[in-house]
Amino acid sequence: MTKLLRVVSPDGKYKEKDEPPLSEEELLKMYRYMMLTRALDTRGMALQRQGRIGFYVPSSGEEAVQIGSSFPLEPRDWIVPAYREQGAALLRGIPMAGIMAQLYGNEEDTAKGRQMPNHFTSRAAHFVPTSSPVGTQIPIAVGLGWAARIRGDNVVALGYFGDGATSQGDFHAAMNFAGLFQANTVFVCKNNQWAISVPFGNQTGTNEVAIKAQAYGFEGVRVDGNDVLAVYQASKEAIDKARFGGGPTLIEAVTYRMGPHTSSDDPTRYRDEAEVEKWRKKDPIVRFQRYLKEKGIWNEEMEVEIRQEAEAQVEEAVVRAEKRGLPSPATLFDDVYAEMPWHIKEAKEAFLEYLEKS
Amino acid sequence: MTKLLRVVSPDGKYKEKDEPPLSEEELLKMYRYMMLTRALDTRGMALQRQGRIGFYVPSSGEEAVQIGSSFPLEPRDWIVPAYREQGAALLRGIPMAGIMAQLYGNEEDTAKGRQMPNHFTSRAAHFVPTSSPVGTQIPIAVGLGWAARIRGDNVVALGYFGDGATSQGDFHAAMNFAGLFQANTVFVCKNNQWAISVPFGNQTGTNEVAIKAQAYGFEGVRVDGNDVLAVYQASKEAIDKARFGGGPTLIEAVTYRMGPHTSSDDPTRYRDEAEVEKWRKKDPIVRFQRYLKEKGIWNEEMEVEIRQEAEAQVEEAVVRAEKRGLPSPATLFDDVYAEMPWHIKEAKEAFLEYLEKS
Amino acid sequence: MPEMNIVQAVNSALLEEMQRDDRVILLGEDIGKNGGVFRCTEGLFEEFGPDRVIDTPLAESGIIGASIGMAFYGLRPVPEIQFLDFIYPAFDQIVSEAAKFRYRSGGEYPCQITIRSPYGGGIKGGHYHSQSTETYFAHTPGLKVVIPSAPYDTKGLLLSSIRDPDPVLFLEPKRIYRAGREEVPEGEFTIPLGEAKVVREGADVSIFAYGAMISQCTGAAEQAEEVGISCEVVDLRTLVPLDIDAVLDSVRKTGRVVIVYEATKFLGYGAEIAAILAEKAIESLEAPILRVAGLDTPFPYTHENLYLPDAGRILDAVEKVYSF
Amino acid sequence: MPEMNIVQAVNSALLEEMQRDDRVILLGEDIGKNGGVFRCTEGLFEEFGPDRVIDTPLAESGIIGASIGMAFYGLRPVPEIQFLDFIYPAFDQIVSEAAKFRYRSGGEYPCQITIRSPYGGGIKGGHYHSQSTETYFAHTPGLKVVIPSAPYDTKGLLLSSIRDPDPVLFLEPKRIYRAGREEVPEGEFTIPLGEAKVVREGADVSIFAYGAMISQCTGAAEQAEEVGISCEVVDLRTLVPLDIDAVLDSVRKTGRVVIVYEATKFLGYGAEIAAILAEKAIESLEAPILRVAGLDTPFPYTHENLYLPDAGRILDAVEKVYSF
Ligand SMILES: Cc1ncc(C[n+]2csc(CCOP(=O)(O)OP(=O)(O)O)c2C)c(N)n1
Ligand SMILES: Cc1ncc(C[n+]2csc(CCOP(=O)(O)OP(=O)(O)O)c2C)c(N)n1
Ligand SMILES: [Mg+2]
Ligand SMILES: [Mg+2]
Repeated sequence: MTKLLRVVSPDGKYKEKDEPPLSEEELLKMYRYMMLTRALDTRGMALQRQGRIGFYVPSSGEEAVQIGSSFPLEPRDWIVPAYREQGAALLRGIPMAGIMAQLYGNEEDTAKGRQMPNHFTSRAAHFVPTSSPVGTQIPIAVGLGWAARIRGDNVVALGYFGDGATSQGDFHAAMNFAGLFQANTVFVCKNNQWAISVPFGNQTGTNEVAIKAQAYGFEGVRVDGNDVLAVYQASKEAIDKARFGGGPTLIEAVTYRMGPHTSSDDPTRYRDEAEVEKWRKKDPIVRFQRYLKEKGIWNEEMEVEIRQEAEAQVEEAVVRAEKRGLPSPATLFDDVYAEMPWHIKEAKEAFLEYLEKS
Repeated sequence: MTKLLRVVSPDGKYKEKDEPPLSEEELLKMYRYMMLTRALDTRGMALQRQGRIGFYVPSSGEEAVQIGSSFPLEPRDWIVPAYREQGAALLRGIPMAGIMAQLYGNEEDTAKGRQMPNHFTSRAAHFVPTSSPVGTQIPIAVGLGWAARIRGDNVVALGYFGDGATSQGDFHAAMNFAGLFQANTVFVCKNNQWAISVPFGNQTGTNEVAIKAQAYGFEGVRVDGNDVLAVYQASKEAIDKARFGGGPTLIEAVTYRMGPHTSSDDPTRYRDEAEVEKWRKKDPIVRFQRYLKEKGIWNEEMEVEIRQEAEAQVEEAVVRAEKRGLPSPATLFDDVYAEMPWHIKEAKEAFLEYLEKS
Repeated sequence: MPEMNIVQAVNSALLEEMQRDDRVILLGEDIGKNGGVFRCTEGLFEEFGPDRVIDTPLAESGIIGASIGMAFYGLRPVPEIQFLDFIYPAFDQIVSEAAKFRYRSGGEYPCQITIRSPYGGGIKGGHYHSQSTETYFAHTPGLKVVIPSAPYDTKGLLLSSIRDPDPVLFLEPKRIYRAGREEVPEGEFTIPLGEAKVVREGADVSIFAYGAMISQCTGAAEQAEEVGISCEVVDLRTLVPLDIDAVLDSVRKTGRVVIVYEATKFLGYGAEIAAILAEKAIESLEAPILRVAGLDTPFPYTHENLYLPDAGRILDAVEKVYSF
Repeated sequence: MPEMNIVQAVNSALLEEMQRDDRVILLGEDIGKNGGVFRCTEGLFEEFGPDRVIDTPLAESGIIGASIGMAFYGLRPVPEIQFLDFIYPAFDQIVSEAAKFRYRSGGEYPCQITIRSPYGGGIKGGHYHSQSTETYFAHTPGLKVVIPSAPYDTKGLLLSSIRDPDPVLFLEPKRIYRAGREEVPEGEFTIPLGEAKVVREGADVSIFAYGAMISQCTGAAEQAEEVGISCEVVDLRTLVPLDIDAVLDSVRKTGRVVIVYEATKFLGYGAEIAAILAEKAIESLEAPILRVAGLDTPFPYTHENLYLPDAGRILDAVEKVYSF
């Protein structure tokens, strides 16, 4: 079994020599983003339950993985996400209003209401459009990192995927290309123990993901995914390595999907509450809070302030999103091609005429 | 690097304790089939060069892998081949006349002239229809072995593929299913160092195939693919293991594609004659011959007899194939479905009418 | 006779066939303990255990590839693809392998598998939980394609599909999975593949459709009736092989045709119907053939109702061909 | 102007575009040292080195997936799929990803890649070195599909494809790779996508086709001329977007239509042409629309000549629509 890297123990204890060189400000930024992600997820699920948005994919429990792994990235780097990366999207600079517009699929959504909630995209944030098919994003992350290498740029692509995704052929093709061509790509597998109802133990014949890197000739590391500093540390090393020509790394972040797979899922059908309870005690936010407290840079007052600010930010975005209308029906026909071909033009005209009439 | 298993050294020397328990008869049967395969390949290439058949895929250099790995199989077992497995097809019981009918695509071809040469198939021989797409056969081999396991049968499926095929997503999906469900499947990777013009070193970031099994939680073994006894030994162990519920094994047989990729290929464009020369000295047939001689069960006379018999068998099949006509055009429309639907029926009638008219 | 919705009809067909024939085996993602994300396999894991109702890893090519091997071994696999949108990792296995084995073996290797998959729009699933890409499969010789539009047909057609000696893609219109119930027989009962069904007779305009579009078509037909246009609605039920007689009979009667499908219009299944009519029935045609279909864009989220054909758009087309 | 065959025209387009634009990069199986199995990339590896002419591992989804990422980074990848028959491991990357990025990003992520692939029958390649499955791609919104039929067009269309901001599938009819030479300009020269070409004018029957079928059609047209039937042969050149004006103009003139394609007839590309005509030109039609196409079976080996449309079968159809 590949060694599990950990910096902060569940009770918040740590050894100074293990700590990554992060300033107080940086640590608090991490904490704020973890709290913000949690606030978004809590509200997102509620909005869905209230029927105000159609669907939601919570990332609760996986905040440390998202924030820890994307924290070392620079603006010129790229993120190639799966559908459970809202924390990384926020940290990357997609504004909360943009996130909310996407969830509502309203006229302010830069993607014009074309995808389900949680399928974020932003060119400015170098956040590649999220896709639903599991695994297809992984070769794309390789292409970005490989292109950087070919062009001689110190730019990195970070690709996220789940434990379930490791079973897909595209994972294999991607890892093999990356290893052979030494792409500037870092693979972050969020092993949250479940692929919908399938436990990791029924996903593959190995009991870890990291070992799979051996099949491609590069390093696989395993890290406690509920320890944001451990994730940060491993990711920072892998990102630096990739940036300066050292090739890819596979990071397995061992974590847990605390909520349902999506708002459509009922996990009580297939997993024990006891297991969830066990992991709830390992909540990555609580762990980090304990660490910050231990270091003396956390107090109750601050906690209230951070929480309130996070909630306010989400609330403001909700209010704004609910004021916005839907994208105009005419936008349905845009962006299939750079220029609209006749058959789409003709359909658009007929369609708008029909809408007017009816 | 996974240890390379070997029984017979290049000069034919061996240690008695390493020898598999094979009778003299069995050893000579192996030798005969290796010679027969070589005779077929030599003639097959010649037939193509003479324009008598359209295409050929030689397996020269890979006789030991084919014969050694399929020798331990029982009739109820299955072979799921790639397109370079004529030796295994012969040993499995596809008659030389059937092989030749397939190469000619004539009326005696059980597949009615529907596939390119070297795409053999036989239900009786449990030899699954060969396909051209690289890698698709591997999950099918898993399905057969898995079905056997589910039904509680001591039946094994043996799947062949090349080094190039290990890069495909289907290889990964197959290996992962096999490892998880402990399918009665044995994977034989014929690592002949080349995938058309791509050397194994440019195929993946590892310098061997066997290690890839670790990503799926089962054993990978490396064997000298030009040593038929080593291949036999490793295959026998793996087949027995799979047969009795021990799960899959990945066998990497290290060998060499002595000829061109196919009759359409010109290897001088991409590989040095010196490399070929080096491997020609490791010819698996010569090695086995030396061993048999060493054991005292080979002599020149026998060699001549075996060679002549092999050549005669091939010759007879050629003569027969050339006497046969083409499949009737009407057969073009059969076997798309069990029952012919109207649109095929209609097309068939129109077509036959047109043929008559013209 | 019990009343069932489509989900229950699927479940009932699977249950009974698995009881009848122990070679029938299910495999797919989340079909076991979870009972399938749409609950089509609910209770079957408990009934038949993990060797016959198999939760697989997340790899569609593994699911279909293994199913092919199982079929050769003598089992009758009924793999589920969670959404049709996710079938593409298995596309090679389906179009290059499953579809071609019988042919390329000269008939020695039939490939009896039935791939079940929910498909189509109407559940606010956006790009990847909504598409209708039956064209890819209907254009592939060797595959049969079946799409029911109601619970009764679902059960009868699914049983026929599982017993059919050829590979069948059985597409379930997820939007109407629970839309309504009707009486569905228990026990032995099949509906032959390749037979369309006239769900509403009419004299003026023929509407050809399948799946979730049928109810939109009958809705439009009712509205058309009010303005004095009599529509015949034909549910094709099997896309391959097509019931050509049902199509031609109707067109000979009406002379006017509207074809309805959710898929992208360009080269959608209706293109073939129109092409066949342009070849075989041109003399019967009294008006242009109109197709009411999905837009030639990827599937949207917010405005999926505008993307999908509905009774209004269908009626519009009916009026156009009628008044031509 | 030098004379070139199609292989040389492809090579020349790639060479010049790579010289002109250092973002253009090739990747695929056996395209480097070996120069491609059909020699289309001959000499380019030597010219541009292993960072711009990349021999990849044997994984089409890696090739296309990586190309997409490269395009986002700002490169202009021109991946080669060795035979169209082997594109399916990459099908998901093409139809679910490449085709949909522009749309799903609201225009922020165009996906400028040109996938080259030899396709079609006529080289005795059997099942898997012969198929024409352009339908799968032409039915997928977001993709453009281009098929040249001669060296001059090949170069001009390939240059336009590489520069086109959308993903293009550029299919090369391998059967006529070396069938004949014609003068092809060196240096700057493009042919716009979306424009068909009337390769032979005629008054009685319109024949629509593309790729290797063009020469069969002109052959049939010549024979038809001898029996007094004047055929117009329209080379579509771009399948998506279709040049609708060229199609309608011709049909309005002739009133009789034969559509020719190598693919399986059922839902082949010609079905859409027929369907469009049944919608837009029914009043111009004076005869049934006939399609001369590949058979509705997998592609055979021995009898591929019988499977593929040829001048004889085309002439037969021309005579039928003419004498209707
Ligand atoms: C190719 C494909 N198959 C099936 C699905 C349906 N599906 C959506 S998410 C999911 C499980 C993914 O598990 P994992 O990769 O572990 O990610 P997680 O959801 O745990 O973050 C499945 C089966 C899909 N989206 N894509
Ligand atoms: C999916 C697919 N891609 C490409 C090809 C073209 N092709 C045929 S054989 C081959 C190389 C195969 O190499 P390997 O797996 O090592 O087998 P070998 O030919 O050496 O026996 C390639 C690229 C193919 N047949 N299928
Ligand atoms: Mg997971
Ligand atoms: Mg090889």
